[in-house]
Amino acid sequence: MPWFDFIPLNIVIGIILLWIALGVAGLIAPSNLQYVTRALLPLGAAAGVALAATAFAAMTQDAAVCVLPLGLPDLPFHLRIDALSAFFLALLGLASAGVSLFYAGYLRAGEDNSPGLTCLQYHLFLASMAAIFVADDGYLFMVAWESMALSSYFLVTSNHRDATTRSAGFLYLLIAHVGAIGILLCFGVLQAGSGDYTFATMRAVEPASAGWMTVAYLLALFGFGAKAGLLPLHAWLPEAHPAAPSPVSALMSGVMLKTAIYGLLRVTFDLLNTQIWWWGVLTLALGLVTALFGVLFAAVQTDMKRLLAYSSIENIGIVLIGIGLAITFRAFDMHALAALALVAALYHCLNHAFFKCLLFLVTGSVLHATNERSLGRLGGLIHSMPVVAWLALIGTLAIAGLPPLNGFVSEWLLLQAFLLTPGLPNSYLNMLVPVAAAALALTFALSGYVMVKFYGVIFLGQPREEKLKAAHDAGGFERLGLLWLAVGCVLLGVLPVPIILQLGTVTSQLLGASIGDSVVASGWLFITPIAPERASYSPLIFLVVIAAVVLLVFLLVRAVYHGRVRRGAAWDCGFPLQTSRMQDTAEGFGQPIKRIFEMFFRIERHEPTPFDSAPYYKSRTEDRLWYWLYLPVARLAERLSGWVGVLQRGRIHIYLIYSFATLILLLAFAR
Amino acid sequence: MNLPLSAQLINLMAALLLLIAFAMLSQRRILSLIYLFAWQGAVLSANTLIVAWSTGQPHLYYSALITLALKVIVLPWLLHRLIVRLDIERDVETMINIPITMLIGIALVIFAFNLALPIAQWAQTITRSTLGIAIASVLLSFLMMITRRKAVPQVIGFLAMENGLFFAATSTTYGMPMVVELGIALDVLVGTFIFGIFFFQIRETFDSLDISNLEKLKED
Amino acid sequence: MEILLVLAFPLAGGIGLALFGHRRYAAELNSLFSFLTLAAAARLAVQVVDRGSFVAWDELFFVDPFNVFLVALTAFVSFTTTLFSRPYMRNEQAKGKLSPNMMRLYHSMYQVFCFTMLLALLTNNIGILWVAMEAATLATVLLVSLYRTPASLEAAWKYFILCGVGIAQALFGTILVYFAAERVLGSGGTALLWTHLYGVKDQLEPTVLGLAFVFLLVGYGTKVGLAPLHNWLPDAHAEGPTPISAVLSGLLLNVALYAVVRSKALVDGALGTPLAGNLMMGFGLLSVVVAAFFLSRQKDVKRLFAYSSIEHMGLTTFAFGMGGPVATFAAMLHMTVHSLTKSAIFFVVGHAVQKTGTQQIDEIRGLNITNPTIGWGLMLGTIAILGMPPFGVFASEFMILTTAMRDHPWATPFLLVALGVAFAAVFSKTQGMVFGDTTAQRLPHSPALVPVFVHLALVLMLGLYIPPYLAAWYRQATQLFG
Amino acid sequence: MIEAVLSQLFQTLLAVLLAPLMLGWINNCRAWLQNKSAPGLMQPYRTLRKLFHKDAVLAHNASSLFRVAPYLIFGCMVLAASIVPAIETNLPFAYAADAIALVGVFALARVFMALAAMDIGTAFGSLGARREMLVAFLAEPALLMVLFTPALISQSTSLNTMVATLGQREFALYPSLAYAAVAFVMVLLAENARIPIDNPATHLELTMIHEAMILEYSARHLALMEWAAAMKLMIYCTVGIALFAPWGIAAAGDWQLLPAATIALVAKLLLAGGGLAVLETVSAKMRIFRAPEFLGMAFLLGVLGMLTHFLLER
Repeated sequence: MPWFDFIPLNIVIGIILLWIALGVAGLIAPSNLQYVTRALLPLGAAAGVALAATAFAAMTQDAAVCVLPLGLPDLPFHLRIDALSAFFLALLGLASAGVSLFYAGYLRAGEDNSPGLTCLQYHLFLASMAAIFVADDGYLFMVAWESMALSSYFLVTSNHRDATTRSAGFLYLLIAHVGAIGILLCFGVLQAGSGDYTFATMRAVEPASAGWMTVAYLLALFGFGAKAGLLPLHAWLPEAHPAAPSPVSALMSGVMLKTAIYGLLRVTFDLLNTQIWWWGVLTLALGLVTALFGVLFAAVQTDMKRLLAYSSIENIGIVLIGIGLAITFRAFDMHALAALALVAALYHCLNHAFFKCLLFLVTGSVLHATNERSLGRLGGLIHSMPVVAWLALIGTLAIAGLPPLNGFVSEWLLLQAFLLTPGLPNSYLNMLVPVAAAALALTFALSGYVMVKFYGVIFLGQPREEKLKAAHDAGGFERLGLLWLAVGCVLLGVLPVPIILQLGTVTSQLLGASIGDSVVASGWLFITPIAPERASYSPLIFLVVIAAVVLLVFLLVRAVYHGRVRRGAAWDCGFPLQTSRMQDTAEGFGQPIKRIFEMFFRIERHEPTPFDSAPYYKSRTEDRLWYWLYLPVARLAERLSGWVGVLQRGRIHIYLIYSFATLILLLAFAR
Repeated sequence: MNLPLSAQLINLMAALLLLIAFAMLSQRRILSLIYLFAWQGAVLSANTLIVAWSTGQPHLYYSALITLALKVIVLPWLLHRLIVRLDIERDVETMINIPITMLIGIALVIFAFNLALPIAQWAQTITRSTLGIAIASVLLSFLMMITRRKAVPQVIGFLAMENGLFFAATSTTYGMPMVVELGIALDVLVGTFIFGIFFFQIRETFDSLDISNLEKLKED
Repeated sequence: MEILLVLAFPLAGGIGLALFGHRRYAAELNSLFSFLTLAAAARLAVQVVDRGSFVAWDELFFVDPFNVFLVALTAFVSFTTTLFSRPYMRNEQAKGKLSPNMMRLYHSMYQVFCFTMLLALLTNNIGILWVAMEAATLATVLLVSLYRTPASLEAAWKYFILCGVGIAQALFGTILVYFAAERVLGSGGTALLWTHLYGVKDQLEPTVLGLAFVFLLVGYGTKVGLAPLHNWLPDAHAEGPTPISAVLSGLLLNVALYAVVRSKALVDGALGTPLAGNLMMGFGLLSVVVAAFFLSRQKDVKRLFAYSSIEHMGLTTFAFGMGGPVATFAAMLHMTVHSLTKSAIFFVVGHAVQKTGTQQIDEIRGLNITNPTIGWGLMLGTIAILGMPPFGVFASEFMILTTAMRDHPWATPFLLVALGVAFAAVFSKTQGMVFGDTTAQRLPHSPALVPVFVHLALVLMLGLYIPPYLAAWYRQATQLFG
Repeated sequence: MIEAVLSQLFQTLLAVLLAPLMLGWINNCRAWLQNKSAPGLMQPYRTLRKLFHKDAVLAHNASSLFRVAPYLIFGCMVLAASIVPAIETNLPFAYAADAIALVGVFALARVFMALAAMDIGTAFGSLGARREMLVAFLAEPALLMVLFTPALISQSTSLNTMVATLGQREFALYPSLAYAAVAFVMVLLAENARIPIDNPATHLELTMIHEAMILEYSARHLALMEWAAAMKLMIYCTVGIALFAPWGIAAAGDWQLLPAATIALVAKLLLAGGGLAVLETVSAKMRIFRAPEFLGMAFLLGVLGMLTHFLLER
């Protein structure tokens, strides 16, 4: 068998098959919880780790291909592993390992579907994502892509008795399907009439003209954007993520969105040989809008999972900004800078996978402990579930982009890329890009705001409900999963240099350039994208200094003075009748944002007047795009189907007239 | 025009056929429709006979015989018994006004002739010009089916269409092979029986044979 | 020899069941006959794939890869349908909807229907083909009105009249073909035989064949259910007993399309212009679009899937119209997967309807709570029919779409919009039926869902892996239309 | 190398120790300007000592985060202090964190402060936290823009290089820096809870931001918080000096200039403090929802600075 001579690819295939096997194994004893959670899911996690290791190794080796005797007769399954796909495989493996571990502790009997079925759908989801990353022809890619959409759809709707869940699932699958159609068309353009849908051919041939290339790129942007939650195709995201069980939301947000990024990169830099600069500008602009939109809506959410979903939209926007910069630089042959921007984007993908999975899993633990999703009924959980709280703190700081954690690294790299734009030969861009940088900075700052709200309202303060005091901390497997991801966040934050070096292989594959050598120039301790005197950052020193100072100060204070502590009632300016209702709610945190950025939202507010006998406050914040884009399309479809209904009015004479007219017309036409 | 006698006869028959078709199109009363249908059958079998005689093809005699038996005797008799049993002999049905129907019919005839013209020039049978008439009569019976509101006349229109086809078969090509002829004849017979069954079922369900009862299934 | 068996078993079944069709063991008998037919068909298929096409019985029948694959498919689906109809019809009888005589009629007519379809496929004579098609209509029309309800009567009437008229046009087309062929092959039998016609197709008079194709297309197209000739189809599917709906849309449409495709091959040879292909593409596209928009307004579950049949037949017709090896291959694959999937869906729908006692989509809810197998069967079937990977329908649609993108880019937007609309329409309705809370109760006879999952498994396999044997088979068939 | 480390230590300690003094100086100036009698320069030190002596009183539901926060914030400020080249440009730590990282440090400290403020769950605490974060997400991008202008001029984000380029090369006038400077002052006022955004002297519930956050702190924790705040103000001033008046900062290596540099720094700080006091005296505290306009203006000026840089200086 010819495909057994190159190791990594075979291992990847093996792991894909293993995942499928684990899923099917779940059906053997569908209702046996122990069997699923203690055997299958941990095995899946182990497979994830193995996948990550393999892929990490494969990144430095050169691309390998193989052909499986499956698929269409004249288009068998082509598989290929290169630096790009290996990177995303590693991401999948690392994130899924944590999520699977968590799921082993999270899964309960009698909830939604039977454990076995869930196990099947979950592992098929993993397998299809892995298959996407190694697919090397249009057909396999589409098969894997849609299988991913389907399996995740079933996971999303696993609590299908709830009507909102159903509608969310439907919206999700619909948009996914529309996007898939766009991707299919994109491949159709890329194969440029050769009729061969292997990626190898698409690399070789070029669309006829720049116009067709642009069409291909736009189709890809549309198709993959629909999956990534790019504006204005984001509508499914804040619906589907909250509806799904938390580990699934984690995987969807942390990894599935990245498949779209992968696809976009694959098409833009690999299948298309040349890029046009304004593609980059377009992507950059869209990314900015998406990021700002996401973070603003995240700031006004009152449901913790919706909040995280919107924050995912924001992060995807940031990644797209990086890609846009990379395209622009690339189009102007500034390869080193393109590499820098791309590294920033990829690094952010990795980071987002970690901290977003972590936070979604945290919401899962909170959900199981309290049965509450609404921020308005949470609070003070740091006392009842300290482990989760402290791990969640890491995720929160990371996603808020604070040094020395991982979120900051990618932000830092991205801002560096922006600062180095003045080299661009187009004066307009020179003027505009800094403004974009400003908007990006605003996004970062806002995400800090959002995350303080998220963490503070859930874990800090007084419990807003009595029952919260009884909340229990997460179990062993859950903690393990959370820990895995949290450690990942810290390591990625503190030791970025090796990762960046590894990413060099990806950039040199896609752009023929890498920032690796300039990074190693000043040792593993410092990131120096271009040169030490231009910019450098060393999270480790950063961390060490702060830790040292904290320790020193602590000891000094103890030594010189004392460590005495007394407990008393809260001071609060001496106000004695303090209740938990008096703290700021999530609503309250959203209020300034609503007020400052009013034009972004569609707000229905009822505010009490001083004269109300029964005063109440009510406010619904909605997405304008829903009313501007989605509803009109739906209405149009309805109207059309109303029109065709006229064709069938039940009168046989009319039907006969149809046949008659058809006959006459054709006769007239045929002679 | 110096055609052989047979050809002239055939053309005459064709003309008669067309005439009857028009008559049916304008006929309101069911009973007379049935008679007209029988006449059409007679013309048809006569025509077949003439072709058989002039071209000396034995199997056409059989088919003439079948036609006679089926379309002049059996079917009209069946239909007649049917409407007697359902006692609707006297039924008169209202249709969209006849002159317009006629005009449409004439337009159809012109269309059909033009359609057949090139073919007729190309063909070598003595009876080539009849193709146009065949098409015309098919289209006319189609038109008739469209204009009828009641079940029985619609069925008669259907059978008349069958006649037109048969005419085309015999006069343009000297008849289809025997197997096919028999098959077609069988289908027509069975079809008529089934129609009969339907009449009774419809009748007992809706206690009338008005098709306007059959307009419930639709997109609303 | 096998040919005779393939035809003899169903015929015998028809007669036998006409006598014993009301007995207790009738259903088993029915399955038995169908199974024998299947066995014979299988042997025939093997022969053809090994030996290539041949004619038999002084050229009355002929078999080539194209029709033999349809024969095998027909035999298979009609067999599995009998398995499904056993408990289904018994439930109907238990509900008092059917009298023993009706059962007898049903069983006997079912076999006769299979016989006519197989005859239409196997005969070498376009006249016989026509006779068989007409006979198929006659055999099914009484089954459509089996329940004797006003609605079923109306449906049957429309079915009968529209298909009768249509098929009459087909006869005219046949006559015209004969008329043209006679010049070349001389009068008498041979001028109606596919084998001979194909031999001389380039000598036939173009104008005549052009007209002939129009009549044939309108005629058989009515039976394929091409818009705007499709109006009988949803009614007949919705009102007849479900097994009949299954075979109607799973098999009869294929057979009618078979006739159209054969004539296209003939006419293409004679005309040398893409007229036939363009006409078929036009009809196909129109049907796909129209059906897609009809889908989104359906309230009756069987009507819903009837329209989906129209859509898929349109797609197949479009593919055949495009021609070329890939498209034709895809079209045949699509015929296969569609009839497998659609019949499976009708099986499930049948049971669902019996469980809930209604065909109204809004009143069928939460199937996979009361009966997960039915629920998941319907869900998977719908996903498959909507052309989602990894099911086989996607494979054929992928090939069709990609070919269309290469050869007829103008058509792709229509196709894609239609597919998108159809997806939204069908999936939203199915989701509602499968998920959520429910009102279904148990049935006296436990449903037979083996056929469903066998079909779906086959479709799934065809999506991921097309056995070389089958591929070679399709390729041989594709050669015929080179 | 060794002297590098020494000078690093020296500067860090200088910043840490001088911070309260700076605060005292500003308070004095304000008192004079508003002709009140001044508390005396050393008052902040006395306050700190008093606080360190007291027993800490924690609310019953104060979590571990609440107790850790002051130390962390103090640590952040020390780190920040050791990044900014106040008296010489050869700071080893300056390579560990550039201008962007500096903003990051401040953000880290701020987030911890806000979280700690929410921890007790009092009305004022969470109110303060919200307002602080509101001001922050408006001020932070403005600050970044301010820093970008010199970064673009010096083609670097490392503070060392910036100061070296601006202060130690041949003298050049950068109009873009004027915009940046104005913007910077506005950000400084906002970030350090000064008038017109916040009033450090008040405990009037409805207006306070920073004070509301540390209401629940007492004794050593409060001391650390206050000290950190003082350092923050000091660091901001040194950053401003380094960017907009870098003259006299010793170049890398020649550490015999350190005394001179130190004196220069102190002089500049005195000036800055005075100026700050004047600003605070002449302007009035504004409503919280005027803050967005104020900081939006700062942001705008920052961007304008960058644009003028592109327009005039390349």
